[in-house]
Amino acid sequence: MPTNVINITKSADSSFIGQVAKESGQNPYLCYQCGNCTAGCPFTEFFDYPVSKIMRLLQAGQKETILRSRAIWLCATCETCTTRCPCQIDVAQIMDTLRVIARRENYVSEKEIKLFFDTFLDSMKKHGRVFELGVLLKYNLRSGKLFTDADLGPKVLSRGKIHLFPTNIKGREKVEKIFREFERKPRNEQ
Amino acid sequence: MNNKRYAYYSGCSLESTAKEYNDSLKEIFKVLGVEIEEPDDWSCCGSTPAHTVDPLLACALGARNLSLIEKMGLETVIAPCPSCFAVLKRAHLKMKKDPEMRERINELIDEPYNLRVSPKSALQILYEDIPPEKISEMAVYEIPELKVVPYYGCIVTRPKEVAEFDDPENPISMDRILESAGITVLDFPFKTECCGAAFGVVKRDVVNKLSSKVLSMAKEVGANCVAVCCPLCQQNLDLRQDQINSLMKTDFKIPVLYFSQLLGLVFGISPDKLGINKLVVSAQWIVDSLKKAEKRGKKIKEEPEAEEEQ
Amino acid sequence: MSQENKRELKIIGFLCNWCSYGGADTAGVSRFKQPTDLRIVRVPCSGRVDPLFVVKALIGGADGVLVSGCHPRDCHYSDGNFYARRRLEMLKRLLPFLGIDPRRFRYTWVSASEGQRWQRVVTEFTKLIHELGPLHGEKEKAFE
Amino acid sequence: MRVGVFICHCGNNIAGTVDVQKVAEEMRKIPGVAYATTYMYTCSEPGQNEIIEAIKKYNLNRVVVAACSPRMHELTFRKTIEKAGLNRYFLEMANIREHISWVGDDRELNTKKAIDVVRMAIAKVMNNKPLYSSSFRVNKRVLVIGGGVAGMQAALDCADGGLEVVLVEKTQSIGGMMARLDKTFPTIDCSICILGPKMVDVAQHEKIKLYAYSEIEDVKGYIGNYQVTIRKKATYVDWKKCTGCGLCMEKCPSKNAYDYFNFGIAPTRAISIPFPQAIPKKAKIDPNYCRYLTKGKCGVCAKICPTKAIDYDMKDELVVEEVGAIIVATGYSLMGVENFPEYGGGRYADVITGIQYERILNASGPTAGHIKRPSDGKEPETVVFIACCGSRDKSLGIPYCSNFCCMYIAKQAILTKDHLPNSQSYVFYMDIRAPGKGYDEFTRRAQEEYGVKYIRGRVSKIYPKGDKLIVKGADTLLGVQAEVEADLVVLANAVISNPDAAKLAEKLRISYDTFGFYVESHPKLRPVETNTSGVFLAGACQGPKDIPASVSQGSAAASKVLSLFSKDMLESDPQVSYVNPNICVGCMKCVKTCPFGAIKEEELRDGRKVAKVIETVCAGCGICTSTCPCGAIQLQHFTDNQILAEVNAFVSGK
Repeated sequence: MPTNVINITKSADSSFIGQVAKESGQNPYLCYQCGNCTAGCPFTEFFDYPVSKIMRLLQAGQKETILRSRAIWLCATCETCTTRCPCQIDVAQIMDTLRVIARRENYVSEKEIKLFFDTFLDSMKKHGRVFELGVLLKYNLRSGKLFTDADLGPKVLSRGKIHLFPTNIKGREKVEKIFREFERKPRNEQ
Repeated sequence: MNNKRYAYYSGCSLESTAKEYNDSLKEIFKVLGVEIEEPDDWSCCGSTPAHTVDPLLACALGARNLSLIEKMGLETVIAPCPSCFAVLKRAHLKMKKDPEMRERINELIDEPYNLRVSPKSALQILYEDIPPEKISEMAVYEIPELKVVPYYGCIVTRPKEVAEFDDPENPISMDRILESAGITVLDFPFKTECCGAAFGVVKRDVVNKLSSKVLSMAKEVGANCVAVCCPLCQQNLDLRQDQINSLMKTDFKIPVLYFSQLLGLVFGISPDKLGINKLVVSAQWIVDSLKKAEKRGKKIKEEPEAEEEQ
Repeated sequence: MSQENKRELKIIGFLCNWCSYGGADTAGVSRFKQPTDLRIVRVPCSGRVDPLFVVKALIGGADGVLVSGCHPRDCHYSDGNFYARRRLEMLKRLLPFLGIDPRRFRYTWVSASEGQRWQRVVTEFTKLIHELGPLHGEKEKAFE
Repeated sequence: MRVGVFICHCGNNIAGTVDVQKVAEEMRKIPGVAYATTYMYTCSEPGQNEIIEAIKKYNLNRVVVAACSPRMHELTFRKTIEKAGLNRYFLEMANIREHISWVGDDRELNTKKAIDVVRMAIAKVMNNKPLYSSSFRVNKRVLVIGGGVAGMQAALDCADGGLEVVLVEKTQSIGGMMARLDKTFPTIDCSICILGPKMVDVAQHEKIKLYAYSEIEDVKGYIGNYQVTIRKKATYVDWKKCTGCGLCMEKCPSKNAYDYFNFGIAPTRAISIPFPQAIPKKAKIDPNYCRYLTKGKCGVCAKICPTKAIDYDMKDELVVEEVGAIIVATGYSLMGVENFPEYGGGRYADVITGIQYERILNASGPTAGHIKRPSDGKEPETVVFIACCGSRDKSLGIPYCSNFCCMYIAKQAILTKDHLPNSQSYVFYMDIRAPGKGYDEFTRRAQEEYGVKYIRGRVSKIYPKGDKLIVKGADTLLGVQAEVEADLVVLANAVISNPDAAKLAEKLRISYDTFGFYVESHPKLRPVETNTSGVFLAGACQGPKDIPASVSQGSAAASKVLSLFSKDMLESDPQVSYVNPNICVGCMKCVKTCPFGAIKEEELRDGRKVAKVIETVCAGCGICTSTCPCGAIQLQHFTDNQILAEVNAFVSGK
């Protein structure tokens, strides 16, 4: 939480509010801060800003604070907030949009989550489908946390729950083509 | 109804970590006469990661598969994995709502998608297309000791604009399906609480903590088994149950089965075909306590004496 | 505003006193801006609107005619707007025989509280009439 | 023809975007216009005098005032020209404010539009004829629909004012919602103690005729002369014989009937008297639960009734009452818990609604005033109140505030502490809305003196854990989740209109809003009148209201009726249809189409049959006029000529 004074007039970024509204198709001004999203959100206890505060920060145009927050990355899109919002705001959609913008503008406070997502997508780009073991190993390498979930290894392998080799689909270059369309967007960490 | 053919989009998880979901579903579909056909050369739906990069990308990845299915000439596709289901359904709805979006996406994918497919979850098919009598008729075994809590997870029924099925707050489809198979289902307040979803690898502690809430509530209401319909939920509750126990200092030993596995068991399908052995927390006792169901009639409890008649 | 958009067309509206006229007032009180082409005639009930008025207006020099009354079932005179609907439906089918594009005539329901709806109706209808252009000789249309 | 045109600046409201001088100039060019001027505020006294002077000075015989909407000031200016000796129907208004200056910014275009509109008004006024209203007798009886506190107040005030009152109550007893309440805010005085005497007054007043358990079937007629058909629903008990001894209720074996009075918090008997103070205190059988009426056997009540009042064969009965005015006071309903699945949607016995809690608190309620929770009869230690359940919730289609929940929650929390000193109450709220006299102080007392803990945030979910209910909400001021382990949860569920509100409105020909609440004719200046003269509103049927507001409206509506009835004769509006017998061919199409049956067939001396309008019945809609194939029947002041004159003035104008 910032303890310093927020100079609303100076720091309010109205173009940011507009951008989020446009990309998410939601009107942030509908929110009247009832707190239902925060109340229902399973991740509130792990967030740096609870969802309702994110909504408030959005109304106040506090771009920096929002895009630097960890909350937008920890949201798992469980849709509880969206389901219970009395103002019919698709809050999960807004969180998603904020994540997309943060990625695009190189604010990533939860590098590991992003890294995992990237690894996942790389795998499917490569094979057309996701090669779970590959994803796990590559993520461990990239993140330097070599033994993440190592304890699970035996469990899954002994039960033949996981393939040792990727399945490559015929149309994988088509899938790759889809990805290439989005490559143009900056994806590198700051 | 029975001779209706469905497309079947298994998705990546059901090919590996959730193999038992895949197998058991196909088994019970056989029994219930649900004919399925898998699209050739389907690709991954992109799941959560895709829409954190770009909603358009997520939509395109979904649309590619939808167009494959459309070519098969089948109007309904079963997507057992809620995550796949959500992606496919969202893609379908978005393209339906926004013709301009449809344009852009159809440019991206090889074959255009013309909105002729309706994606449904496995639950929805069993709940809406299969008469409950059919299910009870096929349930030739019973498991008296079994007390199940149905755990639906987040996105099978949420948000209701996308799922267009069951109640987002208190879904009952899985309850009813299992009940009609003569399985005892307990009222479960945490049917739709989140287990931590895709963060298993990255934020293990978060996921373990959230999943433990679900398990302890299951224990609270006196359940000895959790029924699920989502690979991620199953992973987080079953595969990670030891992690949970060591982190939260608990001693859960609750088998977490796919609802299709439970159905399979009472249908009398062999446990191996249902991949019971693939479960991390053993469900052997359930298998052992299977017994032939004599006259199911006894099960239907007769009207309680109206207390006014005293 | 350029001279071009200042060229107005002649649109006349028959509004029932209880609902639509009030709706137009509400729009005014709430300052919902509208195009200026429309001139309003107040009638007690949309049921008072004789199809003849519409025809005479269109033949006499109007480019569009709008009739607006209470919502069905909410008529101050219980079912006046049903009579209106029936008659005006017939009229719509009739206009082509007079060589008039039926889109130049429209009837709608706006309640006294629906200022916003009234703004929308006026704006859309005026836009439509401008798309269809003048029904009569050009000369009399141009804004002096 | 000497027309005077008076164009109002309305300060800057009109003159700001309309060149009023130019309009005046243009008008002077029109043949027949003898005088045209502008004035700062035409409706002001000097402004009106200006018109009177001008009429005399330039001996004008027609007047056009171009100003605001005629719905605003037509009557004002009609009176003005009358003062100057002109017939009031020689006035026309041109609406150049609401329809022009306020909705367009372009001065040039606005001015052009104003010129047209005033020209149209001039064209019409030149075709106006003098009209004279005839007068008719008023039936000085009033119908009050709804026996809640608003309706009772209206009925009593009218009756005390000497009027005969017909009071129709849908349920078995008068008293409405207030009769169910335990105490009332902010004074904590006993609800039934202050309402009971009023109910008795209603029962004993010789001028009030009460129809309980009855509904409005049909309404015919017009202000001053209504014929109202009332359906007396079958009670299966002859109320002339029933003494209200209650013996039947004790002996009735069917003990699981739904208790409407207690909102189902506890079951009642199939035959019952809703509450001790009920008026009339008569028993009624619920046919859905009565064994005799459902299964054909039993008949216990018939056997034990000392006065043999039971009548299983009773049928509904229709009666007609004639009245001159109607006061609608039908009150409100409450949103059902099934709309809150996240709060259990009715699956948890200990999640109840505010009105149900009132019954639990109430000494005459099912728990005799002891706070026991429904599930196991335990005394709750922790009680949670949740505000805005459904209210201000767009996702449930209720954007409005229910007006009095904040107050009754504070009251119930205070009473809980009084009943159970060891209890702790929590209130989840979004805003505390307590604008009334002594209201905010009251909500403060709840917190300062009674230690009620207010938590600012909504509740997302309620679920059972052991014999507790976990209330999972948020404290938005702290920005954290807030959980309370409750024994009892009370939902302040939204106030909604009655399910049959629209049906009644259509019978009365009054309008209702999208939520089913009745619409007053002016939100500020005519709050208890409707656009249908002779029909008035009181209480929550017009929108959520608390007791003081409802009572004031009851009195207000009554005073409206009393002043209406202060004259023996009413002036009829002369803007009615008139048949020219020389043109009428007697096809009688008009007779069929008239919604009011105001046209009858009449035989002339020469034996010709023609249509004739009953002036007092005609409501002036003009449907007949546009139906008549030969233009024989004309709605005066809106004749074909007058309307076409307006049309031509515009379309043929340059």
